[in-house]
Amino acid sequence: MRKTVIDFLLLDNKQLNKDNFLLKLRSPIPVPELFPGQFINVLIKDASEIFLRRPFSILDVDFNKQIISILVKILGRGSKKLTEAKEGETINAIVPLGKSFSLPEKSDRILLIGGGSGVAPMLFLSKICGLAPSNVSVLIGARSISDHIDISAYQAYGQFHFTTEDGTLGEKGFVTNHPVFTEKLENYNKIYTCGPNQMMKAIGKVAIEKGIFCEVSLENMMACGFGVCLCCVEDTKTGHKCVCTDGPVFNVNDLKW
Amino acid sequence: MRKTVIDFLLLDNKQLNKDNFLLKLRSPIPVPELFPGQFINVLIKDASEIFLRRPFSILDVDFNKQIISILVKILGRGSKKLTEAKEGETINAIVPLGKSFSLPEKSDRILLIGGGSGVAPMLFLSKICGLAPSNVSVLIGARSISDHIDISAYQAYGQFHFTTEDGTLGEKGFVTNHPVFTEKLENYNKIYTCGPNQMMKAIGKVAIEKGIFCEVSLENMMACGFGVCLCCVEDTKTGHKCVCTDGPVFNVNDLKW
Amino acid sequence: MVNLGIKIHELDFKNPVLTASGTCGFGEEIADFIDLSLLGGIVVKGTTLKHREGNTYPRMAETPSGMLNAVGLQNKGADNFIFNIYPRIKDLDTHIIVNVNGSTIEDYVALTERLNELDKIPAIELNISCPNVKEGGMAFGISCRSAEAVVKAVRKVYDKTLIVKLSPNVTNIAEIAKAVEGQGADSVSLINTLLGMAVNAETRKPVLSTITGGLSGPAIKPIALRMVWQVYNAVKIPVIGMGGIMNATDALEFMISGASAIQVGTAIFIDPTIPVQIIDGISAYMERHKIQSVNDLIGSLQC
Amino acid sequence: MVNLGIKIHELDFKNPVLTASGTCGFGEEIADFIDLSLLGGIVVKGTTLKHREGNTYPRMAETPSGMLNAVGLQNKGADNFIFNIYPRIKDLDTHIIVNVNGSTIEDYVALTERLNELDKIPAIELNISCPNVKEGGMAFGISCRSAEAVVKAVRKVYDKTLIVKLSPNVTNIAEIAKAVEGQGADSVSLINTLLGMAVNAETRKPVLSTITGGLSGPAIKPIALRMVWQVYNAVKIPVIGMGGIMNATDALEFMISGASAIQVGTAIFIDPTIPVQIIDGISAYMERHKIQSVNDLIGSLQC
Ligand SMILES: Cc1cc2nc3c(=O)[nH]c(=O)nc-3n(C[C@H](O)[C@H](O)[C@H](O)COP(=O)(O)OP(=O)(O)OC[C@H]3O[C@@H](n4cnc5c(N)ncnc54)[C@H](O)[C@@H]3O)c2cc1C
Ligand SMILES: Cc1cc2nc3c(=O)[nH]c(=O)nc-3n(C[C@H](O)[C@H](O)[C@H](O)COP(=O)(O)OP(=O)(O)OC[C@H]3O[C@@H](n4cnc5c(N)ncnc54)[C@H](O)[C@@H]3O)c2cc1C
Ligand SMILES: Cc1cc2nc3c(=O)[nH]c(=O)nc-3n(C[C@H](O)[C@H](O)[C@H](O)COP(=O)(O)O)c2cc1C
Ligand SMILES: Cc1cc2nc3c(=O)[nH]c(=O)nc-3n(C[C@H](O)[C@H](O)[C@H](O)COP(=O)(O)O)c2cc1C
Ligand code: FES
Ligand code: FES
Repeated sequence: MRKTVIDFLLLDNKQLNKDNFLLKLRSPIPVPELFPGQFINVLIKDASEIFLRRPFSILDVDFNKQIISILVKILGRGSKKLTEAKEGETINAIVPLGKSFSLPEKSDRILLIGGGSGVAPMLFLSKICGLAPSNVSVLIGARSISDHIDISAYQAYGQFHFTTEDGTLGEKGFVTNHPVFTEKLENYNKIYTCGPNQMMKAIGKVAIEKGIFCEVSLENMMACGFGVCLCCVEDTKTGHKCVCTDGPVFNVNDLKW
Repeated sequence: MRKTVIDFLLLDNKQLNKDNFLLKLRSPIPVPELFPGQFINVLIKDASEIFLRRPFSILDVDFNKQIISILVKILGRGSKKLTEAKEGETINAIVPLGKSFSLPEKSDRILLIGGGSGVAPMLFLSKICGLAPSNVSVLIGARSISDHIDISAYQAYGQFHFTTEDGTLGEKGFVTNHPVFTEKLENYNKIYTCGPNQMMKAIGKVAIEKGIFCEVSLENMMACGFGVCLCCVEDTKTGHKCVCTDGPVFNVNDLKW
Repeated sequence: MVNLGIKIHELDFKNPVLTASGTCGFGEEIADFIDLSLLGGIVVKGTTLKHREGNTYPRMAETPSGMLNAVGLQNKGADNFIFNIYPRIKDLDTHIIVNVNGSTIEDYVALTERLNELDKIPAIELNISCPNVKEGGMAFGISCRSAEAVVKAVRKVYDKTLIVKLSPNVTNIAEIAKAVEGQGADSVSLINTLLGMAVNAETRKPVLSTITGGLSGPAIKPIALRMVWQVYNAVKIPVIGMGGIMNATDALEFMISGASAIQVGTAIFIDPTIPVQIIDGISAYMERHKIQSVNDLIGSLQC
Repeated sequence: MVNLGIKIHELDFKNPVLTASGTCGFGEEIADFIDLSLLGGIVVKGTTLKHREGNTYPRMAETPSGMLNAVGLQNKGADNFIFNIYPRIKDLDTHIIVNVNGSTIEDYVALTERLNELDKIPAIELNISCPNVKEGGMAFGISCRSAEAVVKAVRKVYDKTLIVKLSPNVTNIAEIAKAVEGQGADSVSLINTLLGMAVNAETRKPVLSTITGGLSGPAIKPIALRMVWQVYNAVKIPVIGMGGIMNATDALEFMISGASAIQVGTAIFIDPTIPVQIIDGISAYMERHKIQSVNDLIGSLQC
């Protein structure tokens, strides 16, 4: 569908843990088809030091109820302000933006790796990929158990694995230290990942080495989010590409990683 | 007392009519002695287009409870934002600022004339002037009855008269058309006024003609409010004076009116 | 009904609201949001003779009421514009203006010659004010002599409407405007971005890969307004104003200060429907103030 | 304990945080809010030889993340400063620096000679950049030749620390800095306000009585940072940075870009305790980053 500036109604703003909030936004008009990796660009109103919109991945969509969910992690001033919004307030956002992850084929066995707020598109992908849960593994990394969000709503869609840097949940260490990654990677023919660039680079390196299909959703500083400012470029093998329109999802083979 | 930057607690924010709100601010430290005409300079937080503080006259003070009341009329973005503040929020303001009206002497018969949001210092003055109510007349002008605020809390301190431009309350016309002003001015030896400059000028002209003592509280655009920027000047007979420190109250005889 | 039509040189515009170069792509990128035919015109992304990759990421920093960019004229070059883009946008019912850039005078001339042949490009905007390129760009726009030289050379090969885009990073912008007027510019547009810088105090590194970048957005509006007013008072050719315009009131301030037309830039990033909102806002203002023709607003400042 | 002491020429400052001229009166006006002896220094209100009434009201306009002022150097003149103000502030335990203004070179020299005799004024800031006066002011600061002339003349009669305050309204601020360095300036401070303008679209009148005014506040910070960095790289004398500093992070950005000291201006209007908050914030930053001496921050930008 067309990109549109929409005044959403904030239906629900739920604190999941110290820094993470789940926001449910109801659209006054039918929401477009949306896919994992796509994002919305949110106007942060009434904040004295914020000028540009802030991008957030789509976590989930309810087409019937016209609701888009996003996961917001407090990082700085904009995300903080957004998590302070009250139910009933208007949230202005541009939607839909960006290219999604490529959807897996029926025969695929996929590994989804999410770090930090990068879990949002991974959870969405697990839900809509259409594969048998046994062919979907979701590996989620965080600093500590207190940074982990409750994923029970998605548990049925795959097998979930966790790592924490302090060992308070799942394996101790980074996602790249987890056995599904270090020992059982051959079980999967596709890797999808979203999280800090450093994490994705470590994953991408291994995927390239092993020749496994791998898509990553890049972090980036955006001014517009819809392809006009050319501020959000990634230096790919075929030159500067806009993360907001050519991405945010890229195949690692196209990147200079 | 010393001028201080204080984080007040907004105890109460009551809408009085369409555009006017009564805000009660509790200070965490003892409030200074405050007099009518003095003002506080309020920081409007989280407003994307507001940079400078906004001055508001003191309407009332409760020394025991450490509460300062102000009357806020929605004029533009800053006043609007302030009236949207919720109880329990912090309101940062600098207090006390400016020179007050001179307090009347025991033998005085005073006429207080307030227009628009200029009623605040007039009500405060009626309350603390210490004169018998029979020697205090308060004349309040507004556009229409819907712009008038309820003054019942001050009714005991003087005789109240009203004008509205559309005649919906009191005399029809401006304050300068009211009989207390047009016919009975000789009943008073002092006039105090606060409101739109145009109104005060009309009053001041008559006061000068008739030789009646008259103090006015000037409207002004301020950057600092405490005498450092020199932006708020009034061109008086003795040169440029800062409205925020030499005023806002001036004797009409000192002005070039 | 109010009359919003204005004229720049011999070119009629249906209204004075254009989109600024580098902030609306080639128009197509914002066609989802607005009906492009409502616009007075579209100034497309800065174009150079040859493909340019632009500067390294990061290219952007948010600043108080504004932003810095260091895109550095990333574009696919003249051939791509002429063969791929132009056919797609040439029939839009609005004026398409190409923002022309070069590292040398020869570059400017060569690109202009090619654009001169395109029927549906009625004007070019000669950008002698890009602060984000190592060669050319702003260097041409900060002295009268070099500005004159490039305008003179381009004027020789261009017979349609020639707009020259001025740099605000100068001591006396009115002088530069007069200089380019003297060489036959049909209009001047201003301001391009102000040279600025952002630093990350935690890492002690510049935020932008190029250290400095161009400042745009509401932060620069007071400077842009002042320059438009100074230039309006100095030249006879029409002035196109821009710099921090976010709404109709801002646009009106520029027109009152002397702008015959205005461009909306960074505001598009915040909300791509703003240009159309501005057109509506100007109409509403004119109706409220009983002003028949928008031309009566131009330079109407009473001082 | 971190070491906040810095040196400008031969003058030791207890810390690099000064208040900017025209934004803190003579210091006394903000003594209710902060302990003045905590400050590195106070640059007092712009002073002229004779009393000046300044410009007509209105003198101020709020702008996005900033403000315009058109005060026009209102002050009571040299005699008032020397006989009424100086005795009251001379024993404050911080450096008092006088901001010196004139319409002619003779004015600057005459005022400087009088200030040279005051024991407790260890430095003057020569303001050749005020945009709000009809004669002198910025006119001196926008060309190398006139800047040189006034600095040369003042240097002859002044043997203490001579700081020259530069205008940002120029094409090449580094050149002007080098010119005044060449005439013996001990330090340069920058930036003064940028020339801007505000218009009331409803009344179609300028907001300021003087039409244009000086833009200050966070809006100009990116421009100020860039200029400090350019000047730092061009001269050997210490640079004092200012322009939109609202907090310790802003102040650190200026020091990292090359400022030996910084001045807090417009921020004081928002909250007069900000200068002291900045001093504390710089200390906290240094402790966090294990930086012993604030001098190690100066110009530490890694690019
Ligand atoms: C396509 C895309 C999808 C995203 N999806 C989500 C999501 O689903 N949930 C979520 O919580 N966040 C998401 N983000 C990140 C989110 O946009 C940022 O956290 C947010 O913009 C930070 O704004 P702020 O005002 O809080 O931070 P600021 O105060 O602006 O910055 C705080 C710090 O964070 C850094 N930073 C800010 N934005 C980014 C960024 N985009 N990438 C890397 N570093 C940054 C800044 O450099 C600064 O150091 C996404 C970003 C992109 C580009
Ligand atoms: C000493 C003093 C005491 C005051 N006391 C009160 C009070 O008790 N209650 C109250 O409601 N208001 C009072 N005011 C006025 C109040 O400060 C302004 O209404 C407020 O600053 C407007 O801010 P804004 O952001 O809403 O308006 P803006 O959006 O900034 O401006 C809206 C319009 O109002 C005009 N305007 C703004 N401020 C002033 C001003 N100070 N004087 C004249 N015109 C102005 C602007 O030019 C503009 O046209 C007082 C002002 C002063 C100087
Ligand atoms: C991201 C970005 C890219 C720009 N690219 C160009 C360009 O290619 N050519 C040009 O002349 N101006 C360019 N500009 C400048 C704008 O056209 C405009 O002059 C400037 O941003 C001021 O207006 P604004 O504050 O409304 O954005 C660019 C501005 C931005 C923010
Ligand atoms: C109201 C006002 C008055 C000023 N007066 C002077 C002055 O007298 N002399 C001077 O050199 N600078 C003067 N300035 C400029 C400031 O000292 C400072 O250079 C400028 O405001 C930029 O810093 P800021 O953004 O921190 O305010 C004044 C600034 C303002 C806002
Ligand atoms: S953010 Fe503007 S092009 Fe991608
Ligand atoms: S408002 Fe700054 S001196 Fe009065």
